[in-house]
Amino acid sequence: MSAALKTPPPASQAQPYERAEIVRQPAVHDAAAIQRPLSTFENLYRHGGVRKVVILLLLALVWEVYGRWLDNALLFPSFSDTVRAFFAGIGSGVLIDRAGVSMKTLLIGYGIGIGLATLLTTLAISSRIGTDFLETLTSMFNPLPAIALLPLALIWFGLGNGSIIFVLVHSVLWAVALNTHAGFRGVSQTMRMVGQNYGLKGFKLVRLILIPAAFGSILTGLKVGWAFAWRTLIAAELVFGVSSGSGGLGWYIFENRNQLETANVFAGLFFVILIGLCVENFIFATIERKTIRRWGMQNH
Amino acid sequence: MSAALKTPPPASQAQPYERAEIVRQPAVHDAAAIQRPLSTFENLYRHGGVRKVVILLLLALVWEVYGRWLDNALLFPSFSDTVRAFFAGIGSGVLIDRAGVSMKTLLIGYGIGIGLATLLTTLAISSRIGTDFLETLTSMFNPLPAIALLPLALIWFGLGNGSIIFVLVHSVLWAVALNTHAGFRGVSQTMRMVGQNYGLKGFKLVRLILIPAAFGSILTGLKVGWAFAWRTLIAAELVFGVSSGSGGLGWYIFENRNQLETANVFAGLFFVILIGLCVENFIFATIERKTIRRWGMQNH
Amino acid sequence: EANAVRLSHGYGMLYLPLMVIRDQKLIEKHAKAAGLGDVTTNWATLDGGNVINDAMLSGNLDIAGTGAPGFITLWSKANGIPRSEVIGLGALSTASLWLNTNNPNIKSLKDFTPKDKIAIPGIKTSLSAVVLQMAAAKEFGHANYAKLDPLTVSLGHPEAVGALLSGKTEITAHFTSPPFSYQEAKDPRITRVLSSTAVLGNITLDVVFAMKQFTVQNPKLTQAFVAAQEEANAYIARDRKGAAETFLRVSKIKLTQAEVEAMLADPDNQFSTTPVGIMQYVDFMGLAGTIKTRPKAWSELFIDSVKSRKGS
Amino acid sequence: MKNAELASQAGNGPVPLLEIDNVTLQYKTTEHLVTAAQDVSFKVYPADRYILLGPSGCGKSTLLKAIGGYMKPVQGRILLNGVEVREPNPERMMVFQEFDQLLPWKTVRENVEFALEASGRLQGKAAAERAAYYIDKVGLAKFIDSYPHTLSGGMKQRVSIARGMAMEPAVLLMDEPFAALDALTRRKMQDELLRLWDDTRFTVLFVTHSIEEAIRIGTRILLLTPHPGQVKAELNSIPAAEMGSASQVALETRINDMLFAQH
Amino acid sequence: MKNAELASQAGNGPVPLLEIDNVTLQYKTTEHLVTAAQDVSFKVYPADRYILLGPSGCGKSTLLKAIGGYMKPVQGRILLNGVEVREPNPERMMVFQEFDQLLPWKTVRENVEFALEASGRLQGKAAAERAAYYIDKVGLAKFIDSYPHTLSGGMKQRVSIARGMAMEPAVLLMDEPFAALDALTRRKMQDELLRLWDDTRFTVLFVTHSIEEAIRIGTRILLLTPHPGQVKAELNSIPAAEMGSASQVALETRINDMLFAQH
Ligand SMILES: Nc1ncnc2c1ncn2[C@@H]1O[C@H](COP(=O)(O)OP(=O)(O)OP(=O)(O)O)[C@@H](O)[C@H]1O
Ligand SMILES: Nc1ncnc2c1ncn2[C@@H]1O[C@H](COP(=O)(O)OP(=O)(O)OP(=O)(O)O)[C@@H](O)[C@H]1O
Ligand SMILES: [Mg+2]
Ligand SMILES: [Mg+2]
Repeated sequence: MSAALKTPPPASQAQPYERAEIVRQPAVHDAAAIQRPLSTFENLYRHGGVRKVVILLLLALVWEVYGRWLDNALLFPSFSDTVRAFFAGIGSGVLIDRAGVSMKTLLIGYGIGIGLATLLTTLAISSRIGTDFLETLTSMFNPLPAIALLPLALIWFGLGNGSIIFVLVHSVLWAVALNTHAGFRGVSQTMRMVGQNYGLKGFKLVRLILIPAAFGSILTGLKVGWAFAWRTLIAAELVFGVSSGSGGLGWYIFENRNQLETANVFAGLFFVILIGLCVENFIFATIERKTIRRWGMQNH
Repeated sequence: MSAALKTPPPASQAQPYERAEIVRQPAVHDAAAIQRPLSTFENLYRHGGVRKVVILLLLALVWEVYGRWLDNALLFPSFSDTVRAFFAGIGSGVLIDRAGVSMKTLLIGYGIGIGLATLLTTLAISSRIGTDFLETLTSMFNPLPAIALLPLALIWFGLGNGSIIFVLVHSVLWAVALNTHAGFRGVSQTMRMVGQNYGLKGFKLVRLILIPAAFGSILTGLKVGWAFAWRTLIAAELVFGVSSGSGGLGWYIFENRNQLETANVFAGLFFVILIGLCVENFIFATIERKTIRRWGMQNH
Repeated sequence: EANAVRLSHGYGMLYLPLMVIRDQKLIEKHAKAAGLGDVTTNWATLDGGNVINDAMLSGNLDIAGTGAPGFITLWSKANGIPRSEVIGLGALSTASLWLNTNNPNIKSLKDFTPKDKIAIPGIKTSLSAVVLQMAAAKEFGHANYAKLDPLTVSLGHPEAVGALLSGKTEITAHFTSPPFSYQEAKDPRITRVLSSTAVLGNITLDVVFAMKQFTVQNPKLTQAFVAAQEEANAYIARDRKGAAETFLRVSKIKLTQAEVEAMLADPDNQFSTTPVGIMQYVDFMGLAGTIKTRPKAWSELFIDSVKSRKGS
Repeated sequence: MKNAELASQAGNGPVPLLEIDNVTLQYKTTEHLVTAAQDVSFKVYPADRYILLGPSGCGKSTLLKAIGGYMKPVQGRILLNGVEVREPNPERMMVFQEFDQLLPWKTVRENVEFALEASGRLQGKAAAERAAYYIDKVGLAKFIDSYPHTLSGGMKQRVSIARGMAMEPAVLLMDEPFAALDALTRRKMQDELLRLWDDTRFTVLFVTHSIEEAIRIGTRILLLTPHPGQVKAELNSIPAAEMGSASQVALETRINDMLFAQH
Repeated sequence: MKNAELASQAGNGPVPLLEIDNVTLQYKTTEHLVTAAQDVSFKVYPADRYILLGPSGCGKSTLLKAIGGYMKPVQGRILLNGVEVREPNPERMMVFQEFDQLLPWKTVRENVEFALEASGRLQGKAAAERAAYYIDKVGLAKFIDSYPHTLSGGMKQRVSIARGMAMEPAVLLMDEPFAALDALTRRKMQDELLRLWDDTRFTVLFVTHSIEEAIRIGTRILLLTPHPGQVKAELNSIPAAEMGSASQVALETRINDMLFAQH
């Protein structure tokens, strides 16, 4: 602030200004009634939903304009084509069915992945060898593409859902475990000592102290894991095929790709985007609001 | 501790034991010389490298035994077959070449991804609309499989490295951005105020305060991003690879898979694992030791 | 013998007999006739030779259709490893692969310049890759079979169609099978450089195969499958309209009935269980070094009941 | 107009450096609206050693944060030299109440140097010398290359004090800086602060909960009521020479009574 | 053997509850080895109000942590009822010096209740009642449903105190619990602690840096030298009745001299 800088440096023998004392009788009135007024724009801007809708509309516009300019529906359909195909797919019930199948598989894989991540990180936080084990496994397996798991998946689970779930777990597990473990390690020594003081140990300490204390990191891990589960699912459904008409969104995309129904391909992807937006804004955002934001562990 | 529980509850009128005062002349001697002795086992166990090598040997053993028991070399070669193929590949120079090509592409994609993530998170932390923008983009694009980017990649970058890098950026960017942003948001209000007090704002505040303060989360993001970059690279080389001899590890794996040279396929994957282990234990571990561990931001 | 059989077919026209078998439940019918009782079938749709190989080797698939070069590679690799040995049950289909281009300057293989890119769906052992190499060998001499390799890029058929038709990418040619080849040919800007049948004749492109163990343990079931395939082939030859309907129904592909019938009418598209030109592949792949173990005769690759055919 | 205003005030005495004018401060949490300070008005003149004294939770830290520019009042204005305070500035250096105000990735020395350099006050060698000087003053020369997490609570607070003083700002805002210090160290720190003030006559706003410390350090003492904080009184302290005399005891009793009386 | 030992000690007077026997405590950082306490020996008897007094950074917190079972001595032993202390236990309840010792995901009420329930002391309604009682005692009834991050520094400390007291442990370890409190609140807390002690005669180890507080609260006072902490003296405090009398002033001066003398 320039104002402060304008203050002349106080003369070395400047004396504080001598003035009379003041004694007041504090009035009691309702301070809670005082509120800073906001303009309409401010009010709209303050509303997260409004801001996000504006961003989404802009993105849709960019897509539409670029799609039209490109004029190559076989490779990249415009937004309106995609939306049309999307509603057609929804109307015929196909998309809903396919998304339902995918979602079910996804949730199973995601759930198992999180369960295993919990187990591994609990082990990791309880002993040094556990930490090394987790670190080694993660650095070895996390970079491996699904192709590396394919033979084992086929041997263990055969064609179909079992293998897809196996691959899903692979894509969720390491990211969640890495984030969770890093979160656990970042929990302050004091917090840990408080938990130990209550006599908590092992899994109880993890559940009652470390998990809530590291919840921010865990949530990030869950978000990353969720996204990669989708990516993997779509790719895996192509590889593992389907035994009957029961394929999911990945299969839908693959089928339509082969049929050169590009608008449908994008309608499928559009559905993935929509699901992503919903999960982020309704599920993850709610969790965030009810936990870390409320607990003062997330700022802004 | 049961000992404490055995203490009889003090009688309600128990008086503290009256005893004589003590005054001492503290002796000065070198306390730094005092060290708790450790047994040989403890000493070995304390050494992270030793523990990890033991784990790796055990994993190799499991692989070997399972591979032999399975006896299906065309599908899943044993550890020794893989190692043999690996050394043959290294000996002939092919593997090194291929890994070199992959590594170069990977580093470019990884670098760009990190750069974009920095940009997006800086925007995100500087304004509300930036946060919404990042959140929206992440929740939309992160779940999209590479296949969704293929058409745009083809149009914008053509086949080959450009497209691979594009896809790599897609796999790195969101994971790193999510972790970084969550890390920034977890930085305590006090730390932020300290930075502002120094007159830091915008990118300077991010660089000098938020990045180091959130370094644990950022590092996790970098690890996850690194792993996903590898996965994506291997898959992308299949899709975008050019069939001349210039491919990377992914191409090597794909070629050998088509020729059913399964041991070579696993040798390629083994190389990926080795690189993962090296990067984790030499690069990331060193960074961790020199930063968050040293700063007391990581416990255990 | 097993009372369930797991099969897979791929996506395009080349798999039509398998689709008919699936649609008309011909295996069930012939198995019953052979006294095997009620046999159930499980069909998977698998894309890509690698996955079929893996599924087969891991014991998740009994009978599958795949490209001839891929099958030959697997046979060669697995030869001498009892638990992994595979055997052909017969040919599946013959069709013509077309090399389409959007570059008006290209009239023959000789006209390709280093700036051109040819999209093929796989490399080395994929059907298109091998056939293209064989065509190059014919054009440029055997030593130069790999001359076009630097120009080839691996890209899935759908993307390649989009890329070729858009003309906005560096893809200038696409070596592909029906229905993609027909789809491209509809565009006036696209010209055909080469048809595989014109160069190599009507050789078998896809075959049906199984694990050797399976055929040994289930001789009647194997025969039931062969009989089913014969019936399917006969049906396709007899009732083009019905076959086209089956194709549309099973593959769910969005073509008109007329278009499919036109494809079926093309004399290049043939469905017979007799393998033709297998040794052409074997000889070529042997010379190219893709396979190390070479069969002396085509019949080594197939089950006894096919051996008596007039194959090549 | 501003000049006219200043001139008219000048007629009545010196120009206030800081004017807190009918300020109300609130926190909005997900659950409630907490009013931390209500209708607070006071003026701080150049070279004042101004003490904020009040019961725990009455809003002292919040007031200091608002003056630092970290928080906007929901009502009223905070003026520095007649200009509204809008954002933080190194000229208003803050010593926070929290232990985690040191940058954990910098050693004690680097923490102080970084403050000087990042704010553009001093660079390079000059910054290093100033940092070393103040770190020595707070008795941490031996720990100059230690990272904050290896320090005890009191040691961390002393680093913050060294950092605040090293900045030699126009206004120093200190929030219970000596709370975690033992009697002896505390006395030394108080003396250091007074000595520094003698040299440069900066203005200091000082939150404390010790009446004795308030009298010792302050020239003027603001008493706040319990939550939500309102101004109870603004008293003059006694000259340093009178410390330990009856007038100190009298003032202490008076403040004590005023604080107790509120209950 | 253990019994024999106890018996032999019993002949000389009561059995010490806690024996700190020639203990040296060190921190190993990546850079150096810091000795926080050196050859410290003292005995705490049941119902003692034992004060640790010493300059900032002398190792008081470290000693308390070792007694709590959070740290192993590199030399010497810490015995509780003759058994070596190996790990933390709710019977040795600790009030830490840090502000971040409250669980941020629990409200004030939940923080206290959770301590009672997690440690198995009380469940359900009994825990809720005990929690509400002590929260009221520290003057935070109005903020019982607030989350810790919405509290001022002093309020957070008071919650920790309420939690520590609510546990009613055999040994209460308190590390500068009243440091962030204003004079009035501090006095009330001190009274509360003494009243509680009167009721249940638990043993308390109390770190403080205020000599006056040490005399007021303690029955016995341990003086430590500056870093690395060694035992300087172990003094008896004065009875409550003599507070404010000449004997208090004398003791204060004596302690003051002992602390100053070290410099
Ligand atoms: N971040 C916050 N969110 C909500 N309320 C808060 C927050 N910080 C402080 N408060 C509330 O504001 C009031 C004043 O807090 P403040 O920290 O200013 O008190 P203080 O006078 O500094 O107290 P102490 O002497 O204990 O530090 C308290 O009632 C507190 O609960
Ligand atoms: N985690 C740690 N790592 C390394 N050194 C530490 C650590 N914690 C404390 N120390 C060192 O141990 C010594 C004693 O610290 P301790 O916290 O016990 O002091 P204290 O007596 O509680 O001081 P204060 O009154 O300031 O809280 C100090 O020199 C400090 O630097
Ligand atoms: Mg405060
Ligand atoms: Mg301490």
